[in-house]
Parts: sequence; C-alpha cells; structure tokens
Amino acid sequence: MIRQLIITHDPIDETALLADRKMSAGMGAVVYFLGVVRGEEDGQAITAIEYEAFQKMAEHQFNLLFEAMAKRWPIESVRLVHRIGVVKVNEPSLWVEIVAPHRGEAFAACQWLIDEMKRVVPIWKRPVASTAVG
Amino acid sequence: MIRQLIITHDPIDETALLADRKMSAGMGAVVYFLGVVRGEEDGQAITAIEYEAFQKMAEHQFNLLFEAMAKRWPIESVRLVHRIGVVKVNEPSLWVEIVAPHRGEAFAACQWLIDEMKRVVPIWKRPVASTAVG
Amino acid sequence: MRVKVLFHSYFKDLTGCAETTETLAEGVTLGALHEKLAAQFPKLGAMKKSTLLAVGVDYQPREHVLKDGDEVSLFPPVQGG
Amino acid sequence: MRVKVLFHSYFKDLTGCAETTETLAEGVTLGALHEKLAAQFPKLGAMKKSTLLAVGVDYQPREHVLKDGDEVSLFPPVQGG
Repeated sequence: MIRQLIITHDPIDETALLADRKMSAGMGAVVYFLGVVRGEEDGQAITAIEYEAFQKMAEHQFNLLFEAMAKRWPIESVRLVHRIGVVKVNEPSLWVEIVAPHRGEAFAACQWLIDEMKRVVPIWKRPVASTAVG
Repeated sequence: MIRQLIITHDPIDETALLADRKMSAGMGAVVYFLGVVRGEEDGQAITAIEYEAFQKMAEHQFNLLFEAMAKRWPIESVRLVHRIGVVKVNEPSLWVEIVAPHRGEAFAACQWLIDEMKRVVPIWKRPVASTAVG
Repeated sequence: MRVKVLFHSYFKDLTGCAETTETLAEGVTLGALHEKLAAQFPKLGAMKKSTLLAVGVDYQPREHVLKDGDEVSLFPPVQGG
Repeated sequence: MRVKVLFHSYFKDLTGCAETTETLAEGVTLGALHEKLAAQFPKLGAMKKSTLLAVGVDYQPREHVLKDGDEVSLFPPVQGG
C-alpha cells in the first residue's frame, strides 16, 4: 500500500497532489475528501483556524491508522495532507485520498480514517476571531 | 444549489474541473469520487469499457436526482461528469463532486447519488476484450 | 395511433433494430405494448422480467396509457459509473 | 528517576508552561504522575476527566509504569481535520 503523509504549514495544492496519483489497472475507485475552514465556529464569525500538532506523535498515530487500514481493506494508496498553523476561511486544512478496487471500500476507508483521526491524532484547533488576522 | 452535469465523449479533466469549483465561506466539506475502468470485468481481462447513454433521458434522470438531493441535504454544489464511448482501462468514466457545510452530509449525498445513478440513469456498459482495441 | 419504440443497449442486438414504429388502438397500455413486442421479438421476450420501460424521459408503470406520438423506450438494467 | 512532561494545545495556557521535568520514585505510574501534576497546576486538575495521556508517541493507560527518561504528554481531546 502506498502511504503518503504530509503535515505542513504550506497551503494544500490539490492540483500538484492530483498529478502525483499512482493507480494500477486493478483499481476502480478514488475517494477524495477536502476539509475546509468555515466562516464560523460555534456560532461565532471567525477569519481563520490555527492548527497545532504534536508532530512526531501525530505522524506515528497516522501511521498506526494506515497500518490498520491496510489490514482491513484492499487499498492500493492512501495519501493525507494536514495543514497546520493559521488556515484562513475557505482554505483547506485536510486533504485525504483513497485508491481502492471498489467504491464501497474506498468510501468506508476514507470515512473511517477521518473519524479515527479525530479520535486519536494529536492535532488541535483554535479559532481566530475577526479582528486578530491581518 | 449549483448543478453541473456533463455527459461527454471527452476524457475527464480533473484539473480543469478543480479549477472551476465554487465554494462559499459557509462550506466545510468537499467529497469527490472518481470511478475508473478496471482491467477486468467478471474475471475476464479487458482493455476498455464502452459506455452508451440514452442521453436525453439520462440528463432528465440526473436532474431528478439533483432535485431530490437539494431537498434532502444542504448541499451548495453538485457536479457530475460521466464519460461515454470507449473508456480505456485506468481512465475515469465518472467524476462526482459534492460541496456541503459538513462532512457527514457530503459523504451521504455522494454515495446516495452514485447508488441512485446505478439504479435509474440509462447508461450501459459493454466490456471491450483484449483484441478489440487498437 | 402510432408510437415510436426505441431499443437501447444490447436490446438493439436482440431485436436487430434500434427503433420501430407500432400502430396501436387507442387506450393501449405500456404493458400491452411490451407484450406485443415480446411476441414480435422472441429474444426480447426472454428478457421480459428485467426490462425497464420508459415513455419519453420518464419511467412509467405497465398500466400507463399510451398516447399518439409517444416515444417508448425498452432497455436492460442500467449500469452507469 | 526523571521524566520530561509536555503540555499541548491550551494545556500550555492552563499550566503557564510548555514543558517541565519531574523527579519521581521508581515504579511510579502515569496515573500517579497525572495526580501529582493536577495538584501542582489546579487549572489542569479541573480538566482531569478529559485529559489524554501519552508516553513518547503512544497513548498509555493510567496503570502504565514510567521509566527514567520517559517523555510524557498531557493534552485535551484532539480536533484535527
């Protein structure tokens, strides 16, 4: 299984990520998720979210999840990018792509990975209110 | 709700489709599915699948599905491209993108749309065996 | 009255044609037309249980009453994606 | 023995520091260290039920026995995505 994990301060470049996709002739499904910062958090208008990661543990926990995915589903490739630092409204903070033989397992694995990430990967967010970002 | 439907003989250009995405500040999730022609069909090696559509009915049925989605989920945009004609192994035949406020509804709507498409939209496929494509 | 009949996907191979025109009595239902076509094209008749029926761009039940000028479609289960 | 303690996310604000070092008797558990820190930093103590505990890069239960040189992390529920 191809595994690519990027935890970065840089903006997520979907086009560049697309260009790097590897997919063999046995694969029939790609599921792709983008999490984008919304203009409000708990009913308050915000301009950005600041993400903080405990990077070495986050990487380890993501790798444990990838390991579990490889055992559970016949996935050919999982790629995940999480942006950290200040991410403005309307910009993506998370990009996930799963390549698998069939649609059902690609959707199941993608949703499972995001659910588990939100349970175990040490990344936290802090909303940035309207006046705090230049 | 933004609706875009393309049934075309042309290859699906993901990069161009990405560049056309519209997404307001209230939206937090993009789910994106790509269906790709696999190298075998019912255990037989194939080189391509030929898709045929009853185009005017396919468009109408897709629009009925989009209508039902708009009633059921707070989706901001649904875009779908289905390629017809001969689609070679490893090339996409279907591209779907849903933009919604939250992840759960984006995944639910995307899977529902594909399931319903496979039930009601008049598109058929015919595998092209190894010797038949140049 | 006259209705146009379209065959899609491999139903064209079963009937040997992509379309035909049928002359029917007033009040004939979609189901009755299907029976007539099944008799006329035995290979199509063999697929009767898995045949989908539409008038224009909408699916219709077998009880649907046809009108002059209707365009009826017969096709096998769909397989998009 | 000595262990390093890291506070992440808003736990840094609750304790006023990003890390500290604790001198402990041999055989002390992760849970016992958590109790000690909760007493030392009352605002951290108030969050005890929702605190996640890790040693190095792995989550560990409260019964986990610490070793000299361990790096312990305390943090609130995670919120990636």
